[in-house]
Amino acid sequence: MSDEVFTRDLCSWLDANLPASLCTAMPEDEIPWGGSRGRFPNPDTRRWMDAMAARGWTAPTWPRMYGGGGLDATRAAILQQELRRRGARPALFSFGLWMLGPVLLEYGSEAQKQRFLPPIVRGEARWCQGYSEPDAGSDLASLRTKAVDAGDHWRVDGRKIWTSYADEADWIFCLVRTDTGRKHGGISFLLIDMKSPGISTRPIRLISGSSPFCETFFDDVAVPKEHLVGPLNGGWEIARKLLQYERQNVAAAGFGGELKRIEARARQLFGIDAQGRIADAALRERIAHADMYEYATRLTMQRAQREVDAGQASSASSVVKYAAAHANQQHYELMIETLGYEGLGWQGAPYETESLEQTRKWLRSKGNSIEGGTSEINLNVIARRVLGLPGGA
Amino acid sequence: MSDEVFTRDLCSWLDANLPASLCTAMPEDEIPWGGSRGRFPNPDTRRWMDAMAARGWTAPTWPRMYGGGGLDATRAAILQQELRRRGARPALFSFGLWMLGPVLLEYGSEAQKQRFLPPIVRGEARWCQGYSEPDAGSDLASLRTKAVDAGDHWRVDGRKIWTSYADEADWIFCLVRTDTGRKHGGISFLLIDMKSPGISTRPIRLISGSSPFCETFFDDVAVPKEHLVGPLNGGWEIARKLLQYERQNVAAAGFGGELKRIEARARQLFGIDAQGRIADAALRERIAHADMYEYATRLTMQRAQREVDAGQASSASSVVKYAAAHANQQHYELMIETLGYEGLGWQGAPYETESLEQTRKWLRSKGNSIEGGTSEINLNVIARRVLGLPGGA
Amino acid sequence: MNFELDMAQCLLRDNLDNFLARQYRFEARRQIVLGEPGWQPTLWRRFADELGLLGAGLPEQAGGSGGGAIEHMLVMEAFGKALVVEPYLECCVLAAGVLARSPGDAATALLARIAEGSAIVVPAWSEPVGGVATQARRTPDGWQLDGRKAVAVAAPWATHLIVSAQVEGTTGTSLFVVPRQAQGLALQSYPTIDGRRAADLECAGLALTAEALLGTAGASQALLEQMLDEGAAAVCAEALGVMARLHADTLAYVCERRQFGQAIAGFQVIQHRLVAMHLKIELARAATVFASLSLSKTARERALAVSTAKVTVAEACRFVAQNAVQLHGGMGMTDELPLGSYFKRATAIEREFGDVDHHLRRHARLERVAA
Amino acid sequence: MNFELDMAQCLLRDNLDNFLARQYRFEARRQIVLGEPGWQPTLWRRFADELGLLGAGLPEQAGGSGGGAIEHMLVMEAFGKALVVEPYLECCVLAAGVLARSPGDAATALLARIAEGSAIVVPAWSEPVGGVATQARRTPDGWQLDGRKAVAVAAPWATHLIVSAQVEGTTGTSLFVVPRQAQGLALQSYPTIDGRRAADLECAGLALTAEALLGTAGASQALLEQMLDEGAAAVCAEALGVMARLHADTLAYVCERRQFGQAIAGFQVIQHRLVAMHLKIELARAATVFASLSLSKTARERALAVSTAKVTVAEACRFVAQNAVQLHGGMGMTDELPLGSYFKRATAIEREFGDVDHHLRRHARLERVAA
Repeated sequence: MSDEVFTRDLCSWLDANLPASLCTAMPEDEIPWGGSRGRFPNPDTRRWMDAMAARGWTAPTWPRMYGGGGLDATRAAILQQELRRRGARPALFSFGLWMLGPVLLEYGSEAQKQRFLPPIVRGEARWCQGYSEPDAGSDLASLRTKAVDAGDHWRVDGRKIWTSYADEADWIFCLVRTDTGRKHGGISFLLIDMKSPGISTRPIRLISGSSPFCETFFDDVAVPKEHLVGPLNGGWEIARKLLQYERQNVAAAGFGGELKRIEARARQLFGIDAQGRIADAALRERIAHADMYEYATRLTMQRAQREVDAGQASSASSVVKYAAAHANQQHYELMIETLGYEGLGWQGAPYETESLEQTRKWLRSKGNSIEGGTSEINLNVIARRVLGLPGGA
Repeated sequence: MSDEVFTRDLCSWLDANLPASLCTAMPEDEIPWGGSRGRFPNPDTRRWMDAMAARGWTAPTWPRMYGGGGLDATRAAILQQELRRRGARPALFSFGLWMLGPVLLEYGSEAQKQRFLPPIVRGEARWCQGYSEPDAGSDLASLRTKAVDAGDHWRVDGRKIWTSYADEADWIFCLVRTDTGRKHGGISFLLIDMKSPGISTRPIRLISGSSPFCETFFDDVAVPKEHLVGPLNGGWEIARKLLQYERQNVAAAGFGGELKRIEARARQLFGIDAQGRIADAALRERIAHADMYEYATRLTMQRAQREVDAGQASSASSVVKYAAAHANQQHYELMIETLGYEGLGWQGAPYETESLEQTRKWLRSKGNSIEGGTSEINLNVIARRVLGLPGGA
Repeated sequence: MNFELDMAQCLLRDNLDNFLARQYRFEARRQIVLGEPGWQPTLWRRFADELGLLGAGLPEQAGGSGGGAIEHMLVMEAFGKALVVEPYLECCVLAAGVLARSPGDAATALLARIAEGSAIVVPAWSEPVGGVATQARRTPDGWQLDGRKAVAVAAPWATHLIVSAQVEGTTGTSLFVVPRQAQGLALQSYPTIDGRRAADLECAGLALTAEALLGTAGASQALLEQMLDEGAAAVCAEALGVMARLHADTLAYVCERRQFGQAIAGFQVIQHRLVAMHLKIELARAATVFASLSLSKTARERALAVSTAKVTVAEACRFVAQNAVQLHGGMGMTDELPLGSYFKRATAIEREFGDVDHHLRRHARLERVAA
Repeated sequence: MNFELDMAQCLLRDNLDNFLARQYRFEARRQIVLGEPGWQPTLWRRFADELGLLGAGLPEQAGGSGGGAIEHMLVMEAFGKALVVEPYLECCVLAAGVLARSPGDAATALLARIAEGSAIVVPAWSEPVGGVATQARRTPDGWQLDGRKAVAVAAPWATHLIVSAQVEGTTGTSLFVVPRQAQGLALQSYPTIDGRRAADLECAGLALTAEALLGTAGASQALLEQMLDEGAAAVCAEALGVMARLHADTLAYVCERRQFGQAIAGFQVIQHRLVAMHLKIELARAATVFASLSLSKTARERALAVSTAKVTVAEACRFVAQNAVQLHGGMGMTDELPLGSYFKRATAIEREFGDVDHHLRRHARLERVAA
């Protein structure tokens, strides 16, 4: 089958299977997270996920034997392009898809791949990530949640923090300590069923209000031996790969792009001048400035992506996380400024729902320079890896 | 004699002795540096210096036995106030007066005070300071210019840098190494006649053009034993006191205060709006901003001064050097911005002399955050001394 | 600027700090703020009775101690440190300031009730679209007010409101004292981002007696502007307390938090950040003291000093609050520490009584040049 | 944005870098810049003959290699790295760009002379008070120009100038080619802050032939604007070279400079500063490449991309240059290192072809919103 034929078939399949209601902006509560507790307020969301999953196109490049689409890079790009052209919502949001899958494909045993990958592709199993601990944040490798060899199973005890959606997830992939004698060399990568006795979660409230973050507690949790991924005490290498992946992910997610809204509000709040521009010259120029910064950041992202795609090491990619956090925070500072009195509200009338939401997003954006590696740690990393400066902390 | 009588006498003395030509702004080339090579383009400058020196009022609070004015704090303040009221220029500019004098009064022997203080008061001896070395800047205590005991004299070898006006000075006060076995505890404070054989100076050119800075070379220079101030190897304590003094000095000198000029230029360059304000709103607000920052810095200086005057330890004084450097740099950034094309010139027509001077002052201001302790070192010091954080570098 | 606290002022500050340290612990405060009515009326009476606080800045003929701007500054800084939500600012600084400058026995009597803690008077001056669109019409019995006011902080707790309006046939601003229970006055109350309570007001055929008018109709614009400058200076002082706490908490956290085998306070970048926060607080303090001392000068001098303080403080608030969160890492983002509440108050202060742009613009308009 | 250099472009860049590394050492350059004429005409011929550089971005019919914006970008970056003062920007980018878009044999012939290195053509567009006050009057023999031009960089070295003027009876801008030796043209030459040479021009009864006019009278405003955008993009590329050198020198210095018993490169604050410089350079690079690729798009797209680049680059220049000086400590303030000259060039670029305010304002006027 030629690429042309593939494209033609794809188009007619999309015409038949992509519901019109999913070619619109995606509200928060219709994100297709899947999982055993998946919620689909719009039944089309479910239909679309199932249809895509049936073809393996929720994971287009994964091998067909694990439920994936088995597409090469060209066809995956065609698929992307056609979906984008139609403004289709993603069929599935999933940490399993973005993070665990690539790890299993590289480090997992054949049995693990066969067992865990297909439910991810189909959106049946929802995964969360158990990395940070209260005393192991920037210094992740000092983690202490321990897995002790109990003969035919592991016994896990400890506490993870910042486990997004742990209260919704079916499974968790975890870094655990299997050797207390060595720091980086005593960490293993373990898959744990969230239904296991001894696991509990507690949601974390942020300054911006409720959040998907949880604390997750492991109290004498039994985990089958075969759920260890990669070699015993070989978890740190996997973790590093995954963290890198997370950094890019965090950088790209929720980054700017609402300047139009800010401009509209600014016109409303400050009025317009004779040329129809925002009357407040200083604010107008600050918006232009933020726009330029976002744009330059976006161009740098693209450059990094191009270099990564071309198989080169990209020094630009290390810039992206930092710059994107900064751009997003600056963005919401402008937003809150244009909200005026509306930005003082916390809940309820007379405040507009949208204003309240923007205010909370502004507060939430303060976390951008903390999550997925603080900006300070990120600068340390760039100093060492890109500039080759001597290591300190 | 009551303070009232003192004031009355002072006023009639000033009426008789303060030349009218010295109640105007002081051009650079009329600064009364004194010394054996002193230049007085305006003979009134010389007359004024001599008249003030004869009364000891160039050093109002120093004891009369060393040529000073012997005034108490109240009368010194009255003198200051009357001078300021008349807009009188300072009678004498002198590192001897500002820096060495206080050191000698505290640490000098009786013989040293009698020999060195009176010529300072009279403006006969001009002093310069020999502290930094090419490899001892921020880490001053690593200095290597050494003074070796040669029986009846010291033999000094080494190199000092940033010795302002070394090529004009009669004497230099120096930090020298007298013990190579200990770092801070191997430094002594030595007075050296600049006419001694073996001393040479080389002026340093800055990015802003010529400068008063020199490198000063000591090649087997003989220094009499009695020119050591304080105990052998006890120079670091003296140096620290002096550095603290220098920091305050540097902070207060040449700090801002020309915003009126910037505003005038901005009006010229960008025109004015219907209300007579600078037409460029963003620039207008930046000027207001700089003005506020300068003002807050000035208020902090005053507060620090008040606390110091009241004999309290002031945490505000440590802020002053940093903030003043920042304010001054920001000030010249605005200045250069309002110069427009005029700011591109380097020398000669068609550029206005004043524009060229401002351009060079702007370049020179880049040194504000370096000289007298870099801003980075200054922040280290505040971290330790004010916030009590653990020492690193 | 010459400034020394006298003995009474030192006593006031120390007593208040001690009282709040014992009586206004953060966890108790959190519960009160989340519940109803969202403040402690009994504590308010103790402020009056035990500490003589409510009259500290009020004239003696109204039962106050004859203090002024410095007393307000001391109280507000202490309130900032303890994150007190009780309406000293709105009642004892803003409303009391207006009443003290208004002629007539009614004003003096109300002032006395403020000092003794029996009246909570709160101003309502801002409107949804800016300017003063609220209209006052003369009636045979006095006045009738119609219009809307937005974000009157502490209004839900008030016994009286001071409402700005435009009197029919005049161009300037007028101020009216409105009893909370007056017919025709409706409040829509809500919590603000920093855990306070505010209300939007609707006056519809609100009938008032003739004495409700403060001063002369149409002649209160200058009074209102002075009130706003006093408010700005007061929140600047409050910010000093808020920032001191943010800085102290952060300093303590980095000394305790260990990563990579050492307290993170040992990292130079973190040390310099804490120093930068400290520097901004010092500048903010100098500018705030000067603004407080300038409140009794000419309108122009007052405005320049207050705008300088408000901008310096607002920028310090932003920098200090954001870096306090940043240096706390993930913990800084949670709602579990006092930090989050201080952060929100700091960012609210940034905007209250005119944001940076507003004060830069006013300052640029007045065009003072540093002497 | 899709961007890969082709083989010829890589070759051009590498050859030029090698050539400059050998033939344009900093100490020799310093002497040349301080002396007369302040540049190396013989080197210019070698640029043409040995490297084919001068025609790299010119059309083939004029003897060029048919390149364009990318070639200009590569040359300018290399020139920035070596701090070349020779007038590639003024002659081969600005003037050549205008000539290439102008009809007529005279323009093509002059272009060919640029490519072979025998003509140095330099534009003079700015005037002491802004706008175009220089007047062009038709005469029986052609044109007469009267007026003044300010800060025409490289004009002292030019064989021809391209002068903007207003033709009597038209409202738009017109451009004229003026031979350097023309009667009635007087130059006042001087060095600029960054070691280049510029001149103010006075045209007094300057007589030109009819062919001196480029294109149609009054119709060259768009051409001039395109030229200015091309100039802005070119100095952005130059800035990338300048900043790369400032960063590299600073990195080397902090690794070598020892204080407190260690290389100062070990201090975290210094490391983070170097990283911050690097980050700004990366953003500047992305924005500059995009601006170069946008030069052939619509005037609006071009303007948005160029303004974004110029602002991003100018801010990077300021931050990188100032911190390069700061991290060099006292040595950074002396005129003894190449650093000082790079610093000055960086700050000049900040202002050339419109400063940050100018481009922010233009961008805000066009009001693109990031897609």
